[in-house]
Amino acid sequence: MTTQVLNSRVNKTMNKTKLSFLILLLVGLVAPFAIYPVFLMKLLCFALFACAFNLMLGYGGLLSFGHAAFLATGGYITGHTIMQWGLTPELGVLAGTLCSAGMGFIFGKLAIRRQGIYFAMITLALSQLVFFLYVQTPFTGGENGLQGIPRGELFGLFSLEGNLPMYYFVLAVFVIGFAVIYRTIHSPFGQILKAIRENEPRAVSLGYDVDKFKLVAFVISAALAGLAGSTKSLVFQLASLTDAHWHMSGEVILMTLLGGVGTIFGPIVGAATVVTLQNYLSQGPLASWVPVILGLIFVICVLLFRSGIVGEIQKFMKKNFN
Amino acid sequence: MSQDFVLETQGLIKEFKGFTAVDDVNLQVQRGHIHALIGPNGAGKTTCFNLLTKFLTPTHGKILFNGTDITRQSPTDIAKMGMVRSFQISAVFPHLSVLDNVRIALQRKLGTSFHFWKSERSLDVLNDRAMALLEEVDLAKWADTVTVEMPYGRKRALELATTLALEPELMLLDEPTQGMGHEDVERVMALIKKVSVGRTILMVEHNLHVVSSLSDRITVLQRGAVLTEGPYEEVSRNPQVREAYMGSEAA
Amino acid sequence: MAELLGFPPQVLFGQLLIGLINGSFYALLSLGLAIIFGLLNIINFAHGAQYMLGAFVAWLGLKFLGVNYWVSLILAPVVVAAIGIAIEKTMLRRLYKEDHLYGLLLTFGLALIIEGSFIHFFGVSGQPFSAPELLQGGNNLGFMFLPTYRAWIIVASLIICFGTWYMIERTKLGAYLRAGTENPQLLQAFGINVPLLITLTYGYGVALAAFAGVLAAPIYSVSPVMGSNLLIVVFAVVVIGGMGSIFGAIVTGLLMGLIEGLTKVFYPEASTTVIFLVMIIVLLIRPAGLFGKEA
Amino acid sequence: DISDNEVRIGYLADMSGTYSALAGPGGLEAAKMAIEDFGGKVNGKKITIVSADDQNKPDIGANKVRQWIDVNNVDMVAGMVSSAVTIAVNKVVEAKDKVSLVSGSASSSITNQFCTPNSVHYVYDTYALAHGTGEAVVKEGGDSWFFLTADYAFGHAMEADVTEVVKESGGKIVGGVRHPLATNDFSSFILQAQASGAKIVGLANAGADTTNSLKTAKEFGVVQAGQKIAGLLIFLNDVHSLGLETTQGLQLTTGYYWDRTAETRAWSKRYFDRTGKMPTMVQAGIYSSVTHYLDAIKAKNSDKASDVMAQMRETPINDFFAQNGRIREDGRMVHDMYLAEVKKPSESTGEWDLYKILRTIPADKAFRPLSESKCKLVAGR
Amino acid sequence: MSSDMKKDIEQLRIADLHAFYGESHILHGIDMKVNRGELVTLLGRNGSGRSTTLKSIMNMVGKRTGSIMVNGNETVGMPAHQIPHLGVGFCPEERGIFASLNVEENLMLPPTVRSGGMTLDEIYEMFPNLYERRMSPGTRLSGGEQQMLAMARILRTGANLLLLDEITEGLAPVIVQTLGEVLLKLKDKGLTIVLVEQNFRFAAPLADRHYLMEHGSIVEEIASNELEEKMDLLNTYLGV
Ligand SMILES: Nc1ncnc2c1ncn2[C@@H]1O[C@H](COP(=O)(O)OP(=O)(O)OP(=O)(O)O)[C@@H](O)[C@H]1O
Ligand SMILES: Nc1ncnc2c1ncn2[C@@H]1O[C@H](COP(=O)(O)OP(=O)(O)OP(=O)(O)O)[C@@H](O)[C@H]1O
Ligand SMILES: [Mg+2]
Ligand SMILES: [Mg+2]
Repeated sequence: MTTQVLNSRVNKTMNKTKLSFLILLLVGLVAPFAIYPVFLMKLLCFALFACAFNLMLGYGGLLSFGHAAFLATGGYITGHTIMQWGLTPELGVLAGTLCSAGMGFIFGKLAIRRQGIYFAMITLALSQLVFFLYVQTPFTGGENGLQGIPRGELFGLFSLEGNLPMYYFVLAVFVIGFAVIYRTIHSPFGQILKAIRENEPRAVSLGYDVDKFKLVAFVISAALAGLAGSTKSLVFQLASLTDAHWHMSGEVILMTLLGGVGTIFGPIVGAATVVTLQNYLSQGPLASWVPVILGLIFVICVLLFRSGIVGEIQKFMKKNFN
Repeated sequence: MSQDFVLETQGLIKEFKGFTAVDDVNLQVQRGHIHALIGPNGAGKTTCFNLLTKFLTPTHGKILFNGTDITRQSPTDIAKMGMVRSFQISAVFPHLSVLDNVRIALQRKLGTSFHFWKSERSLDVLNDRAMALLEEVDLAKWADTVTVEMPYGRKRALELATTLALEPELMLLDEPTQGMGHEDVERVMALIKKVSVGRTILMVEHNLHVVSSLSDRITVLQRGAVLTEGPYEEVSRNPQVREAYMGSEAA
Repeated sequence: MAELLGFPPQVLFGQLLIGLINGSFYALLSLGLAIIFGLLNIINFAHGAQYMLGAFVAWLGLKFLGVNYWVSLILAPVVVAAIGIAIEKTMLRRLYKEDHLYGLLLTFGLALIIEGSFIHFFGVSGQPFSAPELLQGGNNLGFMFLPTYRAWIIVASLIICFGTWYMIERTKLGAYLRAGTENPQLLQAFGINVPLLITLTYGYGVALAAFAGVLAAPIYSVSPVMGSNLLIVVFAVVVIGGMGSIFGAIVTGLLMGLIEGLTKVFYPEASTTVIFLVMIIVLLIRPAGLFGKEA
Repeated sequence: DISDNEVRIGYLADMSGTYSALAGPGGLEAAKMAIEDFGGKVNGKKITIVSADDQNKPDIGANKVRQWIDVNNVDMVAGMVSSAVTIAVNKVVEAKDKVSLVSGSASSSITNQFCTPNSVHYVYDTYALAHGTGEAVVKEGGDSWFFLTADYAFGHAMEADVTEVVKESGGKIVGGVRHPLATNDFSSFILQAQASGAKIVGLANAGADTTNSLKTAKEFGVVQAGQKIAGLLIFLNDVHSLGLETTQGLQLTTGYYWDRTAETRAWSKRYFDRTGKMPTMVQAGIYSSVTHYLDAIKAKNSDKASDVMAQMRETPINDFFAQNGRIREDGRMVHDMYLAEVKKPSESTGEWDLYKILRTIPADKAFRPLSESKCKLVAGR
Repeated sequence: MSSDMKKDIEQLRIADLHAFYGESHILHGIDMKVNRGELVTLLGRNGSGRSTTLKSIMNMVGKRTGSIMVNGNETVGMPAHQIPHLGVGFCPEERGIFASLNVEENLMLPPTVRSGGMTLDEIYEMFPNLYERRMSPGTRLSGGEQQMLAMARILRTGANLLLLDEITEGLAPVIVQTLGEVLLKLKDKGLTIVLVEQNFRFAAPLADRHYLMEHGSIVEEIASNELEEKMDLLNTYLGV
């Protein structure tokens, strides 16, 4: 895909990346004073989700159509452990993340040997099974979901009930997740991942156990998706089937593509765009047109700027500034 | 006695539904030799080759590498054991720099390939070795180019360099000079000669010029079975071989 | 009367028949998807919407122009195919060189647009559409009451499916299709008008969807969302059959209908999920699907 | 006094999904009517309304309401269809101490285990439907039932309620299937229903699932073959879109029917002129509930939740929608319900002439008695 | 029919041909002319643009400018699928055998563009391997067998201008010899052949003329009788 070229450039632009990330971070720190924190938190959660997904698609070259399962699992486990076992938020989130990682491992074990569309479909199928499981098992509260999950006290000390403290907690989580992804991409492991995507048979003949690498990447991606879900469930104090539905898997693809597959900031931008749109269109006259508008964005994005917002910007920069 | 045979096959058979592509082949590749596999089209060379490199699994028969049975092992495993294949179509990582290509190959021995928490700078220790390898195939000055941008012959050279990076005991080359202009053919021949020192090489090749000037020993396949075996002079004199494969060309 | 797994055999038999009927819808739809994927290398996410369009064109035709069912059965597919061709010529065309993820996303976008606008204008609640006189009523087969219309569905769809299959696997045109699937540029270099071939193929695939839509109109309510639920199931069918395998798509379609039918008896809760379970199992055993060729 | 000198109402409902016809845009229209009829002002303070589509997703609904309250200072939320959304929203509303008037949701758990002091369940619930329809049907000899149940909490609740009723009134359950939400083909289930030999096929599902069940039942000649269908959650719009041919003879329980009295006809006529459709019980209920809320504010000259809720509880509801309706401490608004039967095409005189009211189910019979309540607010619990 | 009578009929004329793959400009103004019944070769290093030249004639490149006359018809701006019907047969360097078609279907695929093509029997006679495996899927053939198939395929169509790219690639010497003989036969039948070859030893005796390519332009035209004195030139360009 067009992204390969971009990635090969990532190394050179590493410092640029660091800089822009610092800027983003500053924005993130002051944002809640200008914008409704809960909205920002939602945005951050989805941004993290999209980044996790992008690790798989953009850098692992594998399109997963089942990431919703991880998002939901994170949420349910966090909700359950906090409500039933009275865990503190950070532990609840940890639990959610670990479970998603575990599920990621199972998904990976089953799917990783398949390529392209088959990989996508197996992951989709598995996530459908998970969805079914969550509809059937009582602990998820069926279509009512887990209601009124307490945000609780961080480390049993600082209350997260207020929107501001909660926001900074979410921000911190996001930064950690993002850092993990960034490091993964720029690590010895990331190198091999790149090589595999470039030319898999060759990687094999060089003695690399390709499947293991993909699996690890998948588990990391799943874990981070779970992290996003766990955090989300704390923010909204609710874990519901919406997150497990395949539409969610579709949505994260949209976000990533819109922002720019295989670009480090793309998913964030994409998530921001989509979440904002949904939020502001869903009330007022255009409400019933939301799907149509999203559809239009899809079409335009695919036809006109295929490498996504960030991707196109990078291209533009490349053309005009070096 | 099978000591000085790096690679050995015993009664190797490969059948594709109702059709025997490789028929009871007993191949013995001597350590340090450049061993060529030739034969008419459809004789079963590539199939044979794919069996040896585990891209196909034999219907019957055994494959021994240094005396150990590797018939059931995975491509990854045998690569680790020091038996490395180089591809017919040039096998490089097109969008990585030439240096990175070699580094990927070297990286494995570092044992940090799964460390997703380490910085990739931790790989810079490999650069010297990588450059050395590039020197060996005189690609040093290309080190920073993105691989796609290199001409065909160079890519083959790079591929060889990456293969060497694994310090293979046995190299398997499938038509190494295929689709090359004469210049490149000469260069690659020189390369093969150079790297064959202290190594064993098994190659499939149609270019008689290459075969005659490189190989110590030749196995001729026909219809999946071994027709004859021996040094070039001997083989090329064999009337059957001429009739089935060389035609009047060899002389 | 001997019981089979706790069910009188005739009940099971009825269920299997019903399964077959639903299966023939899957077959029609997955056939269209498979053809489109084969030649255009595009995963047509708009397929569900186009199925819905078929039903709606028939419904609108009846409501406003008094076009009867039999005419719609031909007309609706043609109309929808025309729309499809327009889409292909204006949009899909630009994507063939790209990763097929993009085709998927474009068609997904189109599906959202089409369904969204229809919801806006017609709402989601189903529109009534009655079967033609000729096919109303039904007859009692002893083990079950079979509405004539359901019988007609099986007949119609099987004819279309196997007709299509024959066309592709056994005729010269089919050979062109298969060749074009692999290497359109070269086929072009042999003097075959590939762009036209592609356009028509997409049109045909879409027409199949629309045809299924018209068939469905009298038994499922005609509603803008009628396709979206069906879509991923049909995908699963195509994948189980083996991407691009025509025969696979048809047979698997019917097969999944049966399996789903049985599930509806023994574990109804799972009836919409079972297909995915099957898919996982199949892909683990046969990585390229039941009838797909290993890469 | 009235917070930031404005009464702000948020209308939350499924605006485009399966349930959009029973509340949706029509409900919003009804709410607006209520405000207009109130003169757009209460004690000189402007009344404004915002609306949103919850897509039947609890997280979207809850999040929207949270934002309404945090950012737009919304005082009251009306509408609300999907029970899941309602329960989630009520949690938020309670936490933020605002008011919610639930008109669209069915689940009786809203005023039972999930009850809150800040919400009113206004129009109907599963208990009422189950008892209304269930009892009537069994009385008329429909004593063996087979259920088509939507496989989620609402469906299960419905089935459970009806089962209880049927057993109490001496009937028995011979079987049932639990079908996934939004199943596209019901023929298999109908076949099982026929094979079961039950006299009554009870539909414990909603929206598209119900209409599809009915279509298929018609197609397979369920009724001709001598079985009867009991639609447990069927709204005027469903019957209207399915047509009498398919639905005739269906018995159902409703909280409102436009053609019942002069008042209902008068109001419904006005609604019809605005929307081109006759109101469902939910849409009528929305008008009634909003009006009742505004009256309470007017009386107390305050939009503080506790004041308003108290006032609303004290004053009985007497309008075109309900006679002597009253709001119990568990938030349940109890009023008369009606057992209706869908007319035969021959009996119908117009597009919207769909029901004949068989009898009235008095308020005290219609809803779950407090004695059985699990609600934390009910005295003695 | 004596071939010198047709010699001066112009089968192919290329003037100032530029070809592009997306951004990259590959051919820089090619001029060449082939008469009916002639066999000319394009020689050059890897990447010198020989295949691209053939592909441009078939309109298989990204973009092309200049003029390409086939049998007196301008083909620049002509859609790709019409060009073959002017009597052009193309055998691509990557063979392009169709996996989903069996050997025979592969053979029968290209529509006949003129009368007088070889019959199936004649082809099978020429390539017995193909007959043996005629029912097996095209790509199941060995490298060489596929090469034969690719060649045979266009002989059926009756095209009278053949563009052959590296047809001896991966063929056993014996087959190469037979192929040489085939080409001569075809030449005698009055077919025009443009041959891209690495294997100079193979091409030299067959060709009437050679075009020498370098970096996407023609640097030298050599008639077969001048080969001797231009040998050193070839050496510098090809290292023969
Ligand atoms: N997957 C397969 N299925 C069926 N037959 C096959 C398959 N692969 C190869 N064959 C047949 O086996 C025979 C040997 O094939 P192979 O590719 O090994 O020949 P080869 O010696 O490499 O010939 P060449 O020099 O032309 O490449 C051929 O006749 C070919 O048709
Ligand atoms: N599809 C393509 N996209 C971009 N560049 C291409 C493409 N195909 C070929 N090229 C470039 O065009 C140039 C000429 O390629 P061409 O295949 O014509 O060379 P050639 O003379 O046929 O050599 P050989 O076929 O022996 O490799 C090369 O530099 C090659 O990299
Ligand atoms: Mg071979
Ligand atoms: Mg070439």
